[in-house]
Amino acid sequence: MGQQIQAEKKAVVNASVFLTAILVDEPKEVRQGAFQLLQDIVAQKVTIHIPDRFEDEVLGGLVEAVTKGRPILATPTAIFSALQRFIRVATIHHRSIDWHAEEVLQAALRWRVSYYDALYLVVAQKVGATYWTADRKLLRFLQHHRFPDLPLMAWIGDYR
Amino acid sequence: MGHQEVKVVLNASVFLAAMLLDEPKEVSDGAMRMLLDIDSGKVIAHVPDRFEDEVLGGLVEAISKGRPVSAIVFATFLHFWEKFRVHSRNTDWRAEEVFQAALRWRVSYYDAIYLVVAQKVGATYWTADKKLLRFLRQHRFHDLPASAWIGDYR
Amino acid sequence: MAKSRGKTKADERKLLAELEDAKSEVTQMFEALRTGAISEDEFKQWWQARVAFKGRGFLRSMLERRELARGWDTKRSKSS
Amino acid sequence: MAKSKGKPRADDKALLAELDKRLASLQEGKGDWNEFWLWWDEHFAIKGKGILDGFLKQKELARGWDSKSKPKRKQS
Repeated sequence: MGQQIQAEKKAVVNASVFLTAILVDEPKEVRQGAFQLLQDIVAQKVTIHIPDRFEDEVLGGLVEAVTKGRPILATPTAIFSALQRFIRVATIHHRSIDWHAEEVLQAALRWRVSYYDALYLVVAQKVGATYWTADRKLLRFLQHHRFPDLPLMAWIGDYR
Repeated sequence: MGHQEVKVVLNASVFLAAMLLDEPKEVSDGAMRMLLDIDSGKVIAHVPDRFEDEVLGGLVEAISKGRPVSAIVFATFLHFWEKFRVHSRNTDWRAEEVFQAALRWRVSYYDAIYLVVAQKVGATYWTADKKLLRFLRQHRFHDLPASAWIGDYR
Repeated sequence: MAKSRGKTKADERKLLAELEDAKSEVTQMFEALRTGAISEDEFKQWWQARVAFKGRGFLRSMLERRELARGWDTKRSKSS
Repeated sequence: MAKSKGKPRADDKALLAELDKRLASLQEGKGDWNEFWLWWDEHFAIKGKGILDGFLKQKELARGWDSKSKPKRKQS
């Protein structure tokens, strides 16, 4: 199983994965997976695909994180610039060009997930990528229901 | 039929409030009045492109909770979507400026998208969120656009 | 329609077909109101019967989620 | 409450330049990733418990089902 995951060259990630990399108090296993993924992005071992909304999600999470927590040294703007180093090489999937609101809506109803979840899953399905997330509840739900047309999915803590 | 253009920015919760049967009457009435004014062209509604995601996301949520959402609801959304001036990411608003605005005004990134659009076009931001309005009024950030509670829409 | 958990492809196609009819109904009603063919009361009756749906607490939960994203808790008013 | 806000500080520039230098050498296969992440945490990380959980919780609420209990079988 782990090997299959390793062989996958395309990955779709959601904002939680990137946020994990800057949240020092999150569990080590989750961060380790996120770090490894970011390393592989730099080393070009993996190509990441993200919807255009990804950046908004990361920024939204960052605003939340600096309000609730405390940045150790860099300003929020610098933290985002640092994260952008890893986003820069991603393939961005644009609304109305690469994905359409209606198909995301249909997918969300079919898979019984939120519109937001469906957006990432639709992108992963389109490009044949594995969807990596820190959200174990979502994975548990989808693994339980086994909808036939879902893309591969995995928990970021399992990324090697 | 005034010739002066009245501009509003509304978020998904305002739009959905017009359709919800169990919400306080003043909220759904205000939202309804606004939709009718948008339809008749009395006011021009400006929304960020993300508005579509928010409304559809809200409808998915309603459906998954077992609410009776019919095709008419989607059709109503499409009817208005054509009337809105949609502000697109990277063209009309930028992630970076929304991020800075959110930090400056101490609101969420989501709130900031709508507030930034309102600021850019010189519109009033109408929301159902009293807590947000209270917070903004208390802090009086100097560069905020005008904002108001949808129940007060006349 | 309401019970759309685990929709099938056939359900989706049905929804899309319904959507076309629904679109013309909506256009017609707004048009009728604008031209004065129906009164605002009649329009509102149609809206209540056809468009509006039950969703107790729906707006509140939407707003609460937005509040969570702000990071400040208005109840405890953490103003620094 | 974070007071630093958005304005970039003068040392942010130097910090980002240092980041680029480190990433470039890692890309060339020089340097050690473990050391990099230690440095990363000292400079770009945010302290605070439960932030990720809060973020995921909002996403969960948008799903309409409660993953702790079984999805409600509601008759409409």
